[in-house]
Amino acid sequence: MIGLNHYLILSGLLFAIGLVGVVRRKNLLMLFFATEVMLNAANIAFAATSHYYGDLTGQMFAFFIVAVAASEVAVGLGLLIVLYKKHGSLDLDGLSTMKG
Amino acid sequence: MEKFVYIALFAPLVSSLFAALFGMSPRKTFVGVIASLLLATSFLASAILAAFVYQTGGAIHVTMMEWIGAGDLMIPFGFIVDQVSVTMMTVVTLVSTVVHIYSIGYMDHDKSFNRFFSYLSAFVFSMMVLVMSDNFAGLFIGWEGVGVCSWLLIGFWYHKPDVSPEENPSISPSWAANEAFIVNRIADLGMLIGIFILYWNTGSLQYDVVFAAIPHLSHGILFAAAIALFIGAMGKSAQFPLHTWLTDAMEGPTPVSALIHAATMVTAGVFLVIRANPLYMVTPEVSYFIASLGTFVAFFAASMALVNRDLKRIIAFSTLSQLGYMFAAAGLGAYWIALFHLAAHAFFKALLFLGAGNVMHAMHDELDIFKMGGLKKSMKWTYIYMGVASLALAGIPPLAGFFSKDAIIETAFNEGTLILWIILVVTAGMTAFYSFRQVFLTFEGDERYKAFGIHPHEMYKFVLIAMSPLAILAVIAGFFQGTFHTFIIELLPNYEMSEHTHHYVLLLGAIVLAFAVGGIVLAWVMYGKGLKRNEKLENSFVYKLLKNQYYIPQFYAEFISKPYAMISTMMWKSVDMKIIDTTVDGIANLFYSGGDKTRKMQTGNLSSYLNWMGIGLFVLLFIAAISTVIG
Amino acid sequence: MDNILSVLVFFPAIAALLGFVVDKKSARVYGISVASVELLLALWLWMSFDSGNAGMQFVELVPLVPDFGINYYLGVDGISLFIVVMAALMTLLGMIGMSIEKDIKNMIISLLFLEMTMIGVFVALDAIVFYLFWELSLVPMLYIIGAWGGPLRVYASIKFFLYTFTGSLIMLVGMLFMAYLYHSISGIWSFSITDWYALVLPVSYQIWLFLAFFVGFAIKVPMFPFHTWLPYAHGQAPTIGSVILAAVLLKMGTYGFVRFSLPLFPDASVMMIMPIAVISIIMIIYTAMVAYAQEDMKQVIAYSSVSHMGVIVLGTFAMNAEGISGSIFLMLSHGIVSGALFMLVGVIYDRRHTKLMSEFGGLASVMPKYAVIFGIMLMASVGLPLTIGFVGEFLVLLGFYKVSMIGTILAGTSIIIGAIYMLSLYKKSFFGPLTNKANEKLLDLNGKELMSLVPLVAIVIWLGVYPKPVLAPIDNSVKALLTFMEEKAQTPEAKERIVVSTTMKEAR
Amino acid sequence: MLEPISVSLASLNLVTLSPMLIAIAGGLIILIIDLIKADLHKSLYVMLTILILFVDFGSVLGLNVNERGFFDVMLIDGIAIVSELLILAASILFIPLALTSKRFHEYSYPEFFALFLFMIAGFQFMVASDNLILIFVGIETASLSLYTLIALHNRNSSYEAAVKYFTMGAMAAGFYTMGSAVIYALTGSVELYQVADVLQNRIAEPGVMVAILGGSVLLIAAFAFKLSLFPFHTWTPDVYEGASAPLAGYMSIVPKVAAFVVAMRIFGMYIDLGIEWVRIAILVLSVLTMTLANMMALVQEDVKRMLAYSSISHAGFVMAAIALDTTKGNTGVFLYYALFMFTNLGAFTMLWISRHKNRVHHERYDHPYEKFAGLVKIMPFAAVIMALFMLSLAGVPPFSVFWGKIYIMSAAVDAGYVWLAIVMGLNSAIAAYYYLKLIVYMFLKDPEENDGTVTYNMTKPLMTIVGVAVAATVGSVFIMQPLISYIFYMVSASGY
Amino acid sequence: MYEQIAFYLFSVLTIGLFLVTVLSKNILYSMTSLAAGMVMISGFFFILGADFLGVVQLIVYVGAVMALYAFAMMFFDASRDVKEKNANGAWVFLLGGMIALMLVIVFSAPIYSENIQAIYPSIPGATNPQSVGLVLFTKYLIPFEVAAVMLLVAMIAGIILAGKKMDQSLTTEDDSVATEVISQEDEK
Repeated sequence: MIGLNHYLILSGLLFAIGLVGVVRRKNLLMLFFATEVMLNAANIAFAATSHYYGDLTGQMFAFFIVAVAASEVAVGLGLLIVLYKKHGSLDLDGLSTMKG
Repeated sequence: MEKFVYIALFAPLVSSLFAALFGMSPRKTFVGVIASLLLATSFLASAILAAFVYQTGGAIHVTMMEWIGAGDLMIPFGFIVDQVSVTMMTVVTLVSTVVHIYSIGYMDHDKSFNRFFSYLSAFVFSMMVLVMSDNFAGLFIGWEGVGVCSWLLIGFWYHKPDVSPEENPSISPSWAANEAFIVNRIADLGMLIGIFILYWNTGSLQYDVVFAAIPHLSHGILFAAAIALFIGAMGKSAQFPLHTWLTDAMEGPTPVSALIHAATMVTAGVFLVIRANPLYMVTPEVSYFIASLGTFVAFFAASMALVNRDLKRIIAFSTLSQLGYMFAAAGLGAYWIALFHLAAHAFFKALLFLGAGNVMHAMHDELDIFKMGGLKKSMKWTYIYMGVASLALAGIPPLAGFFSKDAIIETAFNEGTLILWIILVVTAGMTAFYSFRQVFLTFEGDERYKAFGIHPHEMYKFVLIAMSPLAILAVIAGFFQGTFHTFIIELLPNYEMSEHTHHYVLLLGAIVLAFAVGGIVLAWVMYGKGLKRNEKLENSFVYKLLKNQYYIPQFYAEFISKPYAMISTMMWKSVDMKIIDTTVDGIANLFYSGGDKTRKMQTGNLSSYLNWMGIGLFVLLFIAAISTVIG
Repeated sequence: MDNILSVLVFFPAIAALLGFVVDKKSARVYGISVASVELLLALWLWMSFDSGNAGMQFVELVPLVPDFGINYYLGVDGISLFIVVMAALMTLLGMIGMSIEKDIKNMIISLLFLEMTMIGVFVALDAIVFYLFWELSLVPMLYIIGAWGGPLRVYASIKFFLYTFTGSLIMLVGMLFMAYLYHSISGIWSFSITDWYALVLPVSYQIWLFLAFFVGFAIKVPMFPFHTWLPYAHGQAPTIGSVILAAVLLKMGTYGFVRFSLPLFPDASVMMIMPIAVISIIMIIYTAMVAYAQEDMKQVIAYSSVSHMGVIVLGTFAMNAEGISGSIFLMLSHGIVSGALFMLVGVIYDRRHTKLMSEFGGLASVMPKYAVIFGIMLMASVGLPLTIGFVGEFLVLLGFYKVSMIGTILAGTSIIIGAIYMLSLYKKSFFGPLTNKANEKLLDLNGKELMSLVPLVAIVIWLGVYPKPVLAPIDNSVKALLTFMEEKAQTPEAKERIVVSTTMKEAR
Repeated sequence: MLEPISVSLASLNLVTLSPMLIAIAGGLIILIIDLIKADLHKSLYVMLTILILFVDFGSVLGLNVNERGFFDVMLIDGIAIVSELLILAASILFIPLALTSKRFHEYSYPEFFALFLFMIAGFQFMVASDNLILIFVGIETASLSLYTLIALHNRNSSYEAAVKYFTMGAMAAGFYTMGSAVIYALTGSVELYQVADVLQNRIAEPGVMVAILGGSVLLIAAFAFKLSLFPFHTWTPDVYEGASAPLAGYMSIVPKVAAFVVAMRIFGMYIDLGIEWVRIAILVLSVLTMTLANMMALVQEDVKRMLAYSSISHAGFVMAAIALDTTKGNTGVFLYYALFMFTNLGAFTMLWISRHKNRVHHERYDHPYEKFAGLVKIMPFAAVIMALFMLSLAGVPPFSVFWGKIYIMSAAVDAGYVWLAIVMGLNSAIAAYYYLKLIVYMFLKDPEENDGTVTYNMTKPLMTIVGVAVAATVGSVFIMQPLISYIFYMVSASGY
Repeated sequence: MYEQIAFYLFSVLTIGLFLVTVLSKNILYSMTSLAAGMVMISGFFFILGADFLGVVQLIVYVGAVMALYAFAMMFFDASRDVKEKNANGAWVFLLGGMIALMLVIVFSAPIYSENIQAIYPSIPGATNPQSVGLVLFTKYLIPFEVAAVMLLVAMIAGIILAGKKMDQSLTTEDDSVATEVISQEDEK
């Protein structure tokens, strides 16, 4: 039988994948993809828990996470656009004028 | 009578303050005159007090006001005029008065004439406080006061530069002044400790209370107190090993040497032992130590005087030596004899110094007796004064020194301390020798000074007249021995020679006299006809040893002064700046450089920031996992 | 006037605020007037002080933060009274003698603020108020050292600030813990020292608390080995800064010992006698030797301050009225003498812009008045009887003798080595021939300088000859303090060590 | 089929929503005004915002303590009220900084003010709930607004700041959701009071602890980001540097207060459950944060960046109080921020006043230390005021931060963490150095050859704000008693 | 059995697709695989009976978000391979692997408990969207509304940030006019 733990472990693995992406990516757009992965990993955990407990709260949370993800994309892309206009690139290595 | 006490005490202070008013103005003779008059007033008051005490046999005890009161301690400004203090007062004021008058002449050409009188009178005031105080703290006031005045006066010609010790063993007046002050401070610490011991065991510092409590104290405490106080006395009276400052103190003007470093201040130590006689009576081992040390110093100093060429230093050594005699007497319990010698010595030694001052004045401050000779022609009176003083010093009857010194030597015999007696007798011979070596080299023989183009002249008349009381006293003081004896033993314990000694008294006297005369004769033989230098003798080890004062000043310089300076510098440069301060700054720099290092994590690169977050998460998760496994 | 303490504390502060308005050229006169009024107020306080009363007088208590036990609580007793007077006096004299022309207005304002904090520290009876003034005093001093100091002034001022600040933060933790203990025992929050006095603490707590307070005080004093900020601070500070620093600010530390450590932790204090005595003795001898090695006149006096502060600390821990009264008196005398000495060094620095002794020599012939006053202060510094320096030093050593004879002998060497460095300073600078051409034309003290120095000379002699008006109220309060400590002490050792004077015993 | 559900309006307790609704409505009003008439001056919007915030403030004051509303999603307890008041007060004080004499890009957008109000609403939701969902949505609303506000400053460094903040925020959001997922999986609930009940029962179950701690770690990481605890703090200096001074100052107070309330709710729950690990972890993080941030602040060359590090350090300081989990500690959190607010307001306002449009003194920094060199000679009053704020930040009595410091240190001592109090004290000493550095520049150095350096942006409103800050900083001792008693009452009423 | 097959199938696919998202050098591949992964995740939602959520996932992610990304990609002209300088690639994978390991440990704990009562259970007889709707519009109405505000914020943010006005900084423009206005106000 597939238990809750299966789903949670899957969720954990996806989260780690997302994390690797976030940590590794230098292109900001692709970095944002990775954050989506992380949020979706949590979604799976919520949906699974919701299923196993027969409780709807998890689905609610997942629902809001989707909403948040969508909003973040909007703002994030807005930021990327201004940035791109100024820098002409999305490489985050270029974003290191402030340090120390 | 109280008002005489205050007059005697404060007249010198008034004199000092008066002179101080003109301290920065050019020389004004009236300053010296008024100071001398005030001193004379003080002397008169002291004399009146002496007469009063002599007649009534009682003491005058006044308490002026409270000084320090803290906890259970209560120190007043209290003064007591009893047999001992009145003797001291009279001697001090008399010699002071003479020296003041003398100074008017001696300091004639000095531009700091007024300042000199201010210091000199201040010294007399301090000395009066010292002798008159009715408690140890008051004694200490005077004790330190005379120390400061001595510092001021030794360093009076502060503008002289430092020279090498080969050129002048005292280096410079200011150096000598500092040396005197610091060496005295070492002894003062001992004295302070003694005071503390007495306070914590008797609850008071008043002489009467303390002495009354002595029978109730354990021997150990008394022993410690006696030793501690004697250490104080050693400093002021320049006993070995704290003696080096006294000869260096000769850098001061000669009247100063006469007053402070011969007649009065240096005898303070003896005075202290006499004052604290109830304490020393019950600590015989300390007393014996005092006597032995005194005897040793008498000999030790006399030996150094034998070869010295410096007019004043010879007298200084002789002072040291005579102080040794006094301590020997006091240590042996003959307090009144010690006091008697103290007084007699004050007269003839002051006279001797003042005479030396005349010579210096005539010789334009030349002190080397090898460069003098034949001065008797131009300085007849001085020759007479110095001759008389030297005779007294050598103990030739019927002069004062004979009576007092002979009594001391007799005491040594009487106590059965034969070794001390022998040394003292030998020393008496040496004393006679070096005194007359000096006198002959100065006044007899060929006129060596001519080679240096000096034209000596006699001192002013009034100065010579002013010196006469001392000369007279040097001659006649001895005759008052009996009177003094009856007067003083009202207060001090009596000391009589035993029958046994009485038996030999003439023999003993004769031996001493023989030594003294022998010394004089030897001096005449060697130096009466002029200076004959003996190369062989001068190159011998003993001669050099004596000439270099047993190398003690060099020893102090090499093993105390220099290491002290070196360690001080090391402590500053290595310990304070390097170790302690560097540690402090190091801690601060640790944070600062830590900041420099940690700021590197702030690369400005978003990727590394995200890395840090990942690492943070991992570490926290890892620790959480580990701690669940453990816990 | 029951609220004279508040007036004393805030008068200079308000005057400082108003001082911003005063024109630059008139600033000095303004400052001197304010300081004079402040001194008069302080003298009035002294006059209206009841010497017979050993307890706190002119007490003012206004709750500030009742929920946290912080009150505006002032009071003065014999121990603090004279330090307050001295603070007012030294500020005034320092201002009179000041030769600074640059930014004089800022200087005056800083000084007035400093005066507020100094007086505040000594009259505060609430730990937080005490701490407040304690910390606040650093700020104007930082500015004074940093703005008018020598070449290393910034380093010196920051070092001064940070060092003291660090120590006092540890002390603050101690205070908070004390308040916590008070709260857990009584259920009330209170930071008032008099409340804390009532608290009998277990010995183990006492030791830790003692140490916490010790860090704060020891750095301020400054005790060996925390002293290295002081030579820098003095070396770089302008004359006025050194005067105030030496005369008053250092006394905060030793005052803290008397006000806090002894009565709050009697058992711990007794247990700590020996360690502190060892530190003090090291401090006395070591810094005196270091002082001898100095080449700069001011550094000699700076290190000598440390050495003298060692004597003061030693006296505080003598645990008898003689020692403690002596140490408080020595605080006053050291304040006056070292203040005067710093002023004197300032005088020559103004003329020659150097403090190196090798530059001088023979000054006594060109500047006789200067030499005389310097000499008097020197003698007071080495503790000559009939000067102010002797009374305190004598009493301290006398008091400490009761604790340890060896210790007293070692500490007593201060009278020897003190004489060594002071006399060698005097010899190097004032004696000898006038070799340096630059010194030949030096002017003697001018009227301004005399006006600031002569009163100090007068005090040095007056209190040396007749210390009673000052010593008696101090002694009175100290005796009460000791009696209180003895009653509060728990360990038999402490009961034995703390000496209650016979008058107090009879009163009981 | 489904039955219709009838809910009585009274049971919803809609009044609990009023503060947020006011802010949201205010934001909408501003948007509408902009639609109706363009090109209105920013001062109108500033004043409107202030008025709306005042109304909001009033409505918060009118709330009753310990009420729940709207199916228990809303939780108006003492700390919610106190923190909302703090948030609103800080907002009211910071928004007038828009009224500079020079024009700055962001204030030309009416949307700026709308977003500002939405952000406040977001923070208010965040603090007024113990439902992880609402907290999450509140956080994101506020954060998204904040990112935009930062970027609106419109220069390269502010984009960089916004992007950095945004990206790391997204990652932190991932942590938060994952942490919530763990909690949900463990307890079947996302409401903290139910979570606490269930965890209480499950805590003894074998093997479950690793999950509990794992969940707590994810949440700690998420809030460590918000509160800028080491090593999640890296965004802070860059964002402060990139953002305008008013916003940087604002960020050092308001988001922190909101996050502290949530942290107090979540971690307080863990600690109350007896999970000491969480307490230790937080303590270690906060000590590291204090110390390392202080050390890094020592070596900064720019005052604003230094203040950024200093605010990290202050946050670490306060976080330690949360770990104590005592009423006094929690009171201390609010007290500290209430007092810190004024000082920081003043300090950042002074920076803002001295802000040039272009970087005059340094190619990278707006406020290098050199800019303030010799300020006392040019403008003694400004120098004294700035010094006052620096001293306050350093914890010199009697200025405001000192009182917060001793209160928290006292709380640490009371809770038996004397070592913590000592660490706090020593850190204050380290911190004093970099605050002093500015004082040293202002008072002890000679001015550079640049005239008009300091009052570039000065206007009366800004002076007023500075005046308020000075008054509150200096006179803080007189407001201590009401503050302490009010906050203590509120905190203990909510059971923290 | 059926469920198991579905779970493992979807798991492998999701993990694979997301790995491509994270590792691919081509932004297009990356985005496409992300979209596909989202579809797979909605598959999970359907398996788990969260039909509504599954649909939302499809609409929002695959529909809206991906469209946004696609537009953005066009804007950024990112069809070519992205050059990324990964200096410490191994370290990243190590870190990711360790975190994965830790999370696996955490999630392997016996998290599921029989005792937990569902607080908002599905209503018997109602479909999933109906149940969801019921909870969403009662209990979670407030978050829902806040989410609306959030979306509004996001919209405004997106509009202003991408707007033309951001191209030119008003700050650096000459602002003598603005200065005048303010100074007049101040004088009043």
